[in-house]
Order: sequence, then structure tokens, then C-alpha cells
Amino acid sequence: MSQLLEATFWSATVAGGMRLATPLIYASIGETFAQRAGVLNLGLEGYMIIGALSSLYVADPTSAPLGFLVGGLAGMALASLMVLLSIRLFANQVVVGFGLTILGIGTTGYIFHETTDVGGRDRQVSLPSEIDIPLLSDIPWLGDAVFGHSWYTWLSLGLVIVAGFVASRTIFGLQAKAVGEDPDAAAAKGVDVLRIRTQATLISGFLGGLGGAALMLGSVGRFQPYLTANRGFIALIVIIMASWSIWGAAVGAFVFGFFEALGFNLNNVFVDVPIEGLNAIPFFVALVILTVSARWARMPRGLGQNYVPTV
Amino acid sequence: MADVVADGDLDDVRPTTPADEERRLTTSLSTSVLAVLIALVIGGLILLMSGENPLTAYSAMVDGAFGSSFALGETLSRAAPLAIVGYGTAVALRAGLITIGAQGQVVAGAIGALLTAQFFENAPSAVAIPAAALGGALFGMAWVLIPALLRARFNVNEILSTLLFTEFAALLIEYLLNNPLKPPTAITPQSEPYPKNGILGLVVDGTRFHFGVFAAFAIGIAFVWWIRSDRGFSYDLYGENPSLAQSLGISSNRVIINSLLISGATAGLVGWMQAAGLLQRVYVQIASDIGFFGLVVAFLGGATAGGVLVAALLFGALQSGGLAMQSSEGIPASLSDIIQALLLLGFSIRYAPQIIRLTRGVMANFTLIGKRRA
Amino acid sequence: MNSEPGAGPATGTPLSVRGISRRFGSVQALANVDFTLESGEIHALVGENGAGKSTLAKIVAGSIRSDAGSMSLFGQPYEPLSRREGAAAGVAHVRQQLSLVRGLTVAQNLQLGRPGAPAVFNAAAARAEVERWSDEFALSVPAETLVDDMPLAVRQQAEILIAVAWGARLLILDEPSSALGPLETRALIALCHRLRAEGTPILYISHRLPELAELADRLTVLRAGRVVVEGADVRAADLREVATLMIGDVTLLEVNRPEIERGSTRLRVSDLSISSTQEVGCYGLDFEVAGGEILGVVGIAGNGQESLAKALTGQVKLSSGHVLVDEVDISGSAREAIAAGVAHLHEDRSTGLAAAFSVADNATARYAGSRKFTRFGVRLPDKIARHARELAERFQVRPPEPTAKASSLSGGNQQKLMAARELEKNPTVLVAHGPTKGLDPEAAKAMRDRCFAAAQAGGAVVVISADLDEVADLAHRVIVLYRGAVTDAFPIEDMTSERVGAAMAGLTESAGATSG
Amino acid sequence: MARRSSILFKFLALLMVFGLVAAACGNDDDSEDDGALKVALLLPGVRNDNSFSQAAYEGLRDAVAEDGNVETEVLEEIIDPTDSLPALRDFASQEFDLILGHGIEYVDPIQQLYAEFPDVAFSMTGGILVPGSVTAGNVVDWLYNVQDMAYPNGILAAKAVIGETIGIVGGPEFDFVKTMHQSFRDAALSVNPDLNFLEGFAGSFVDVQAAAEVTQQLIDQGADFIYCSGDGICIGAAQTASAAGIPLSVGFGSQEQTAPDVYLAATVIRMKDLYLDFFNQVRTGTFGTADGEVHAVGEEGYVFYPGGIFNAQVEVLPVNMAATVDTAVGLDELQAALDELVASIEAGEFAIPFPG
Repeated sequence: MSQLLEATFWSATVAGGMRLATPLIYASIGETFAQRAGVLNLGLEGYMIIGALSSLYVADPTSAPLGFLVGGLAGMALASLMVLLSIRLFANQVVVGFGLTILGIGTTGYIFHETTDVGGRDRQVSLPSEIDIPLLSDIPWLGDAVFGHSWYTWLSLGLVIVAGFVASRTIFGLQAKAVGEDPDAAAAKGVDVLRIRTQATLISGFLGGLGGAALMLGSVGRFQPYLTANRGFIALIVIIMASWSIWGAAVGAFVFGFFEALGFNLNNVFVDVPIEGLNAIPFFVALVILTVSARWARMPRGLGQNYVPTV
Repeated sequence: MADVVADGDLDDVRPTTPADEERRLTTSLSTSVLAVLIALVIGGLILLMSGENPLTAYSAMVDGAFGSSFALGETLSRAAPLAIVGYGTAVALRAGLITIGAQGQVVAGAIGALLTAQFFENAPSAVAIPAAALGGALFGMAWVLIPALLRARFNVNEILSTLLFTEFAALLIEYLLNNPLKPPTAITPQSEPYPKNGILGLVVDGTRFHFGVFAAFAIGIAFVWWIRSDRGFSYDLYGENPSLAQSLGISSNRVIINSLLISGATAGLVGWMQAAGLLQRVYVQIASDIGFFGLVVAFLGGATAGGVLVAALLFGALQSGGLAMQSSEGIPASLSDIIQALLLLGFSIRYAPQIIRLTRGVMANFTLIGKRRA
Repeated sequence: MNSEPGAGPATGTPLSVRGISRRFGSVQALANVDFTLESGEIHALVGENGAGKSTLAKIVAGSIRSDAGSMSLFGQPYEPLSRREGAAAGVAHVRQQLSLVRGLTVAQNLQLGRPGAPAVFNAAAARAEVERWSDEFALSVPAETLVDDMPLAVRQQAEILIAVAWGARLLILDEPSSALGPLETRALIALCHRLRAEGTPILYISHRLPELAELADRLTVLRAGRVVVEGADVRAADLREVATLMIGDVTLLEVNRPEIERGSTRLRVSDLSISSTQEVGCYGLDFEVAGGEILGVVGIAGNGQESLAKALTGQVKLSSGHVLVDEVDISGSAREAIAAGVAHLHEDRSTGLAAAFSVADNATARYAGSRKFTRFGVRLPDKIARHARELAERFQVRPPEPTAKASSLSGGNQQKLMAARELEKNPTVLVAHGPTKGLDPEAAKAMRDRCFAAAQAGGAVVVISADLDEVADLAHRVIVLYRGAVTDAFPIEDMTSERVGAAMAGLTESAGATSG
Repeated sequence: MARRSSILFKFLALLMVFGLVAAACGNDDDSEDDGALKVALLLPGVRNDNSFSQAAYEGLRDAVAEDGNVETEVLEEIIDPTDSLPALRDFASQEFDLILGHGIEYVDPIQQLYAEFPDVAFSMTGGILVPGSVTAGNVVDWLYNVQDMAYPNGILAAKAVIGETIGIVGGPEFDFVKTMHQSFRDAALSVNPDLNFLEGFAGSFVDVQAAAEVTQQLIDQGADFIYCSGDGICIGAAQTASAAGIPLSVGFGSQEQTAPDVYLAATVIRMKDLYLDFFNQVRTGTFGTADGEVHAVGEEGYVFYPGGIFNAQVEVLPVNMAATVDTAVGLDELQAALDELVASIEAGEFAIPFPG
């Protein structure tokens, strides 16, 4: 119990939260774009895992940044099926989303299976070192928690700023929100609803892939089937928790990561509490946040509805 | 289609009638077949590239789904729980609610059935079996009660709350099977064998076609009754137009809570079926992915009686065939997943307007959340 | 006045339409239409529902394309392939169904889809631009409020403002006044005149003839897709003759208000208050309506009408007060309201009907949960269909086909279907919200007759409307709502547009209701 | 109504197309009988999981290479209990001679199937732990000693650690995982009773990032050595330990590739000899009979093969001499300690106690 009074316990938990949040930030920001535009991507898990595998397979022989980029592109490639089937051919988004998740998991598992010799060398990358920010990282215990992170984390924070700007300040951000809120009115204003939804979905695929790549290159380094372990679905939780706000998604990802890390950490504090109880903490927190935020939550009006242009 | 009216272009000739519109959208039979054929061809190319003969692979798949009495039994015993969950989910969908919590409710139902069966361990089967079925259904309902109340009272998005409760169920069953429900000797999470007096017998020996499968027919008939019943009509009306339904005296809270409870009860019943019929023991993976695929089945089947049945059979066949493809052709599980996913995506392009209507209804309901802002 | 892209020198005839035809399925919506909009004029395009006015507007705006014919814009050949192209050429189409995106602010809507807008938008500049235009035309359009939260009249102004800000050289206003009160209509007319003075020609589509005299310079009448009068001088035209040309049968416009015997009080509303987070609530309403009496509730849309309608039909919890029907308290219970015989014609047919359901299901939806057409809880489709067919025939729903989907009916027939559902039995209280809104004269006459019939049968009728003509035709007595409170109440004989206009704008001090 | 039936019609039509395309290809189940033994192996994970499943796969591969007259089929990722019975049944009806169910997942279905296929030999894993399971003429049971997988790691850790705190990382909090952790602790304490332990669970066998994070938390809380008890998640533990420069040992498979600098040693399962035995027994018709090699445990006649260090079915991998991490004693000395432990077990002088 005494650990709970130590600053290092909490700084370690915050740092862990940041690390766990990093892939979620990429994935949930991308998905926020898609959902604001009215597209419900249940294939996010698939985008993430395909991003994870591709980034590894490219980064191993070349370099991490290139692998990271390719991870994003691979997620985008899978998302293009969502575009084709749901946005252009009006297939149900839920059905296609689940299909893409299975496809992503199957494809990565298969590629891994076929390209790995038992007992031979697996593809692998070494993890990035933490980028220390002079002075800030040296602040006692706080420095490490908040400022000692890899470039994937820093980049995700940069992405939050860029995405927040794109969502609120650019015509594309406006159009995306418009086609998710009121596709008919947006179309009447000359917005090409299907094109914007396509772009938003591809962005979500790209960022979902980057999320998987950040997970792979930033904290895992080697592939295992099912490696994303439902993080794509957790990103969906984060988005609804955050009421479809970009900043909220980033904060929500961190909150989720923090409580997940806290659950891991408390195992040595409350030794008698079953691990399952501790693992439930982040989900319980999500439920509380969801209940409280339901009062002002504002779901995109057109979410999940395929838009069929007239004429 | 609904939005033609919403456009309210009353001052003019309608560009096309809704019927025309629907005809335009309805993917023709040939398009649907084409989509599935493309999926088969792509899958075949992948098989070919990985050194398998696509024709023998597909034929193994069909054989594994329909080729023998055992295979048929497999397809049926996999389709039955999917159909039951599909019907329960369809009731909620028709009332404008998306619950993706069936997965957790199946788990809760299995626990409930096991506990009830253990309580009635010495009772005659005629008591123990229905009691356990009821226990499963009640646990399934209990597992959706909080999301239902949260939705009715605070407008909490049920997609998410039911998903969270699925996580809770997964953790709960892991805890129970690691601790109080675990036989002393076991080292991995599993329960004692399901009590003998509660086990559902086999319809055909040498298969896994057990009597629980008939529950799917019973639920199917109940579903047909439901959608033709007065109350079912009220719930459908609420799903189509919540504000109209409320103005006609249909209580929003009652529809939300009851339809979610119905979906929970059916999923709980599936938990019982899997524990008492198919597996005869409770495992952590007792729900397989039935809950999630049940939702897909409900959507793919357009939340109609026949559609859900066919979609469930399709899925049952895909799963048993996919497994047979692995065991008889040596095709890796991941490749079999790819083929199944491609076929699912191929089948997803079928009847656009029906599903668009369904989703519109669901989302019309959700916009209430947006409107309830201060 | 604008120097936006696409705007060449504004020379030549602003708009010339030659031989335009368009067919939808089996319907010839427009047949060989010729039409000219001169510079500096407001040109009214009139015609009854389905005459092709909006089709013509859409073709000019680029939303749809014609089958045949040609157009020129300011002397240049003009062949827009999309609304975007139309907008780029300077044609702005302000539709009856507004095209502002509800979840965005006016400033955001200003930027959305704007031709030639840069990819990054400057929020401060957009806000300033809205404020500038709002000042210039003496409007009060808030830049940073969500469209969702703005009254209809302001949305209308915002839409025109955006059209102008986008650089419209030619403005098409499609039924702009249908939801406005007299003051708002006057403001709209003033805005149009100001725009005309600045050199923007306006094509003004309406079927409300009286306001045209004040507003427009010339008028063109469309009937069944053909031009029957082209470019007549409004001031010289005989509006009655125009009406005849429009609809063929002027008697449809005449209201024969029947003598109705006044009974005892059937609806008693006391101290009614609702605080709603969804719309404007109601505050301290007190009134009574007797059997055989028709009470008009007027007000600009969004001043508590929605809450009042819901309160009278038991659909909302009241924060205080009571709604008594034949002295039975039905507050907060739609079920009890229905049991007490309260009928409700919804303002918006899309919310008042289950569009994807059949005519039969809609016609009998009031029986949902009543076991009337069931055996063992199962609905009896044949019995329902038979009953629905009888109802549909009685209420002249065309086609009276029970299996047809409600969404396949025309607007007028949808309104009749809703009436069939609600007025199958004589109601004790009828709450009719905008009963004739958007209907063609024949359907409107049928709906008026329904309201009179309900009163004649001894029911208390409450007509809620923003349309003063509609209320004048129907009501015996009027109360005026402003921000959920009653600002004036008087018998219909005392209604003048000055008095109503002032009360609707909240300018009257004499708040409080009269009763009896 | 018309619409509903049209959906049905379309679906049925699609199904038929689907069926026809495949059925047109016909059956071609023609296994030439060349006298080779047909062996099927079922794995809960993938064959290259670097852990439990890979051990069986490598064992079979090596056994087949040595035997030379065996045809094999390997079925991976059969972990859903719904799938295990039909998969086993499919092999049995394809007339496989021997079916190896490498996981406790397969005990129940083997119990349901063996009587129906008397000519097929089944080997199950961990049936002894499942109440009511039996062996018969065509069913035997095998299980490794869980403690053997962990104890050597504990000895190694206690000798190698610089400091007094050891972090233990597990997947889900299952009994056998907890047993391994306890055996690890017992071993370490037997070397140095002053050691203390921190324990963390990733909650799953696949969530590598969670394992990495758990490991990081243990290191932050002061762990000077990391022991990861098994499966794919150990990649995460190894990465984190490597980044922090802290020594690591692993149950169920090497992490030498992941963390060559800090990885010291691991335990693995070796199935080759057992599988070779099985091949011979099936050929000679002695499978399932309690002959001299069988250790009868529990009920009379229960045919049970335990695996452990004593019969080389659990192997302690040699210490990674390339490790650069600082250890309390030299790598040679660590290797010597492990050799000594193994030797004493093989000589029958010492049996690793079952914890608790």
C-alpha cells in the first residue's frame, strides 16, 4: 500500500499510460475523422494489425521511418476495401468492418506463417531509444514520465495538433463534419459526399496502420499473430468516450492507457485482488466516463448510414 | 426510401418514386452472384499462389459443410447459436438499438446455466434441463440490464456499454474458471464437466447435432410471432420513427429495456446450449465469436426471419467448411480465415435498401442523443 | 457588387431559358419552357404544387439537367453540370428545404463548399465576414451559433447571406416565406429589395400571391410544366386571374367557414410550463377551448409551438401545470391522451408517419398495443388491410392501396393518411400543427374541412401555425406565442397583421392569456 | 412478403452457386498407401510461436526426419473448443494412424472420440488433470512437469541477479502459470533466501505490448532481473529488459534473437524421443498398453507419460554466452550451476518438488 504514496509509482504509471496510449492515439484520431464523416469502421483492428506486420517487414531490411510509413499505407490499402464495398457499393458498414478485421488478422497471420522458418530468424527491429528533451527530461520523476518517450509518441502528439487543426480549421475538416452530420445538406452545398467519406476512411486506414506500426516499431519489435489484442476496438471505445472530438480522443487514449498501466501496477500493491479485477479498471472507467458524458455527447447524425446520392 | 419524404420536396414532382429508387439500389441477383464469384476467384488465386489447389480446397470446404451427416451436424450446430443470437439482436435492431454485447451475454448465460445445472444436479432431467435453460437466459438478461437502464435513463450509447460489458464478462469468466468454478486438479481455466442430467442428447449419433439445435427453430418461430405481433409492431414502429411511436403512447423506456432484455435472454440461451449441448463443459472461449457473428448475421439477414436463418446457415457452413479445409487440405488457419473473410465481404453486397433502412432507423434513434443537448 | 470568381462583367440578360424540357419517369415535369429574367428585377415564378417551379429552379442552379433546351447567363451560354458549377457561375439557389448543415455554425457553413475557397479557413475572417454582411443588410445572423440552434427565419436569412457572400450574381429563392411570420416576411422583402437595388436579379418562387404584389416586378405562371403567363407586370396583373391560371379552380382557395355550435369546455390548460433541453419550452400558459371552437396558436416557428403540441398530446413531462381533457388530466401520458380522444396532426409529415411502413400499418398505428386487430397477440393483416382501405377511401388517400409504402404517397396524400389515422373517430381535442403547410389548394381544402368537421362534431380544435392566412381561415380565436409565453390573445375579428406581427415579435406588453 | 421471399431466394441462389462451384470439383481423397505412418498434430498456437506449439512442431519434424517413413499433417490455431472435436474427428476419419493432441484443449474431444475410432491412436496432453478422463487401448496421456519448466530459471536468476529484486512476468493468471512462478520463487529462494519478488500479468498470451509494459513497470519498481514464464508475450518482456539492460530468463523457448544482450537461458519442451516411441508402438501394436516404459499414475492401468528434465523431455537451453549484460557471477558459472542441477536430476539424486 505504501507504494501508492510514492511519486515514482505514479510517474511510472503516467509514463506507462503514455506508452500504451501511443498506438491508440494514432488509431483513434484516424477513426475520429472517419466517424465524423459518418463512416463506422469496425475494421480498425484489421488496419492496425496489417500496419504492424507491414511496418516490421519493411523496417527490418530498411529503416524504421520507412516501415512506419508503409505500415500506414498498408492500413490504407485495407481501408480502400471499406471504401469500395460500403461507401461505393452501399454494403452494410458493420458487416464489412467485421469482415475486414478478420481479413486483416488472417492476412497477417498467413504472411507471418509463410515467411517464417521454424527455428530460423524472425523479422525483427530494435526498439527506438527515448528522446530526451534537455532540461525537461531531467525534472525529478516528472521528467521521465512526461518527457522521456520515443519519437512515435512525440509524433502522435504532433499528429493531435495537426489533426485538431485539420478538423477545425480546414475546408476538408468542415466538409468531413458536414457529410457526417447532414450529408443531404452538404451535397446541396456542392460537397461531394462520397469523395469526402472516401478520403476520411482512407485517412482512418492510414492512421490505423500507423497505430499498428507504432505498436510494432515502438514497443514490440517482433510479430505475433493477434498481436494488436483488440486495441482497434479499444480505439472505438475511446472515440465514443471522447464524443468524437480529436482532442478528446487523444485525452481518452491517454486515460485508457493510464488506467491500463495502473491495473498492471497495482498487482504488486493489492496482491490478493485477482488480476482480472485489475484488468477491468480501464473498462470500468470508460463506462463511468461514458455515462457522465452521455449528457452532452453528440453523435454524428449520419454515422453508420450509407449515403446514396440521388440522381 | 425514408429520406424522399424527409426532403419534403412537396412543391415538385418527385424525381423518382421510392419504388424506382429502391429498384435502382437493389443490387441485382447477378451483381450479388458476381461479388461472391469474385471473392471465390480472389480466394482461389491466393490459394494457388500458396501452392494449394483451389478446387480441392473449395471442395473440401463444401464437403466439410455439407458432405456427410457429421458435416451437416456441424453446420447446423454452428448455425443454430448464430441464428438465435441473430434473432435476438434483430429484435433490438428493429427497435433501433445496436447491441454488440451478445458475446458477453453468451458467456454470462453459460455461467448461469452451469450454476443452475449444478444446483439441480440430482433432479430429473425434465427439471434440470429447462431450469438450466432458464438460468442461462436470466443470466444473459442480467448481463444487459445495466446497459439497458443506462440507455433508457441516461441515453448512454449502448454500442459501447454492451461492448464494455463483453469485456467484463470475459474477465469474469476467466476469474471464475481460474478460481471458484475450477476443478481442483485443473491447471488451465475450465469448469467441472456439465452435470450429466442436464446434458442435451444427440439427435443423430456420431454427430454433434444435439437437441439444443431445435431451440433455434423455436426461437425462429417466436421471432416470426414477434414481428407479426402487436407488440412487435409497436417496437418496429419505435425503431422506424421513435418520436411518432412516443406520440402514439409507446413508451420509449419500455421498448429500449425490453428489446435489449430479449436480446440478452436469447444470447444467454445460447450460452446454455453451448455448455449443455455442444461442449458439455464451460471454457473461457465458450462463446467462440458467436456474439459478434450473430450481429453480422442479423445485419446480413436484414433482421428478417428468413434472412437471419439463411445468413446463420451460411456462416455455420463457412465455419465448419473453413475448419475442414484446414484439417483435410492442410491449409493454415490464417489462410482459411482469409477465404472466409473474402466470402463474407462478397456476400455483404446484396440487398442495399433493406439494410440502409435498418441503419437509418437505428441512427434516427441515436440522433436523439444529439438533440438532447442543452 | 461582387467580384467573386466566375463573375464576368454583369452585362447581357441575366438569365434566358429557351425550350427547356425535363421528364421524370412518366411525368413531363417541364415542357418547352421559355423564360427570361431581366437585370434589376425580382421575377416571381408561381404555380401550384407539381407545376414544375422547383424543377426549373434546380435546372438553373445546376442540381439537375434538362433533357432539352438551352440557357444563357449574362449573355454567355450556360450549361452547368453540377450545383457547384452553377454556384461558380454565380447562381445561388436558396431552397425551400434549407441546405445549411445543421451541425455547423453559420461561419462554417459560409466556408463549406464555397467556390474557390482556400483549403485552410480563417475562422476569425469568416466570422467577420458573416458579421459584415449581416450588418450591411441589417440582419441579425449570429456567426458562431450552430444552425441547429437558430430559428427558421434566421436560418433563411443566413442562407441568403451566404449566397450573397459567395458572390451570387443571380439569386433563386424557393418558397422563402413559407415558415415566416409577417414581420419576418417584411424583413425578407426588404432584403430582396435591397439586393435588387444593388443589382442582383432575383427569381422568387412562391404560391402565396398576396405578398408578390409588394415584392415582385413581374411574374411568370407555370402550370403542369408549361408556361401559361410569361413575364406579366405584377402591378397590372389581376391576382385572382393569376390564381385561376395557376390552379384552374379558384373555389379551392375560398374558405367556407361553417357555423359551428359552441359547446362546453373540453380542453383546459392551466399554468402549463415545460422546460425543454431540446427546443423552446412553454411558460405559464393558461387557456381553455370549448367543444366546437377552433383556437389558433400563432407564432414564428421555434417559439414553443413544438413543446405546446407535445404537452397537449401528453408527450412531455410538464414542469408545472395541467392539461385537462374533459376534466381528465392527461399531462405527460401519450397513452392517456389517446384514450381521452386527443388527436394530433404532426407538423412534419416525416415525423408524423412511419415512412417505410405500409399505408395499412400507418393508418392503424394508433391501435398499436390495443389488441384491436389481433388474435393471440398476432396482428391480423387481412383485417388491418380491410380497415385501412376503408379509412383510406373515407379520407380520400390516393392510392388507397393498403400495401403501398407511406413514402410512396405524395405530400398531400401523406397528410390525408395521417388525418385518417388520427381522425378516424371524432376527437375530443384535435391538435393540428400546420395542417395545410406545403399542400396544394385541393389538399389544403380537404384538410381545412377535416378541422371544421372535428369542431362540428363537438371537438375542441387547436391549430398551431406560423401561417397567418391558415389561422385566419380556420380559427375563431387566436393566441400569440413568443418564446414560449402568450403575448397576445384576441378573437379572430380583431386580428390585424400589425397586431399579430408585433405580438409575434414579442413587442406587445400585454402578455397573459384570455380564456373562454 | 414478396420482398422477403426475394431475399431468401437470392440467398439460396448464392448458396447454390457457391455449392456448385465447389462440388463441380469433386472429391479426390486418394491417399496412396505406401506403408508410411500417417501422423496428425494439433496445435493450439502457430507452429512458429517460439513456445509451446513450436516445441511440438519441432519435435515432430525431428522425429519424422529420423524415422523417415512418416507422413504428417499439422493443424494450427485450434484453440476454440468448438473446433477441436471436428478437427480431431476429421483426422480420425481420414484414417490417420496417430493423432497428437498437443494441448489440454483436446482432452475432452479425444474422450468423446476414441471409442468410435479404435484403429486410431490418440495422444492427449494433460488428461490427468481433467477429472473423469481415461486412457484406453488407443489413448495415452502425456504431461510435462510444470515445475521443471521454471525451477532451473529460478536457480539461474538467483545466481545471476545483481540486487535482490526479481520481476516475474506472466500471461494470464492461470494455475499452471502461477505454479511455474511459485516453483521459480522456490528455486531462487533455495539459493538466496533474501531475494524478493515482484509479479505482473499481461492478462493474455498474445498481448505483447501489455507484457512489455508490465515488464517496464516491474523494472521501474526495482526489478533487477526479469523472468518471463512463457509464450509470445515474452518478446515484449525481452525487448523491455534489453532496453533497460536487465538480465532475463524465459520459460518455453529462447528469446536469444529478441534480446541477445540480456537473454541468459530458457527451458523448452523436447518431444522428439516421445514421438519416435509413439511411432514404434503404433507400428508394433503396443500403443496404449502399460509396458515397461509407462509410468502408471492414478488409477490402475492409466497410461501416462510424464515429461521432465529426468527424461530429457524438458531441456534447459545452454546459457547465452554472447550476453553482455552484467551478472553477479560469470556466464560460465551460471552454465555450471545449471549443468549441476540437470545432472543431479538425471542421476535421480534430486527431483524438483511440486510447489505448494
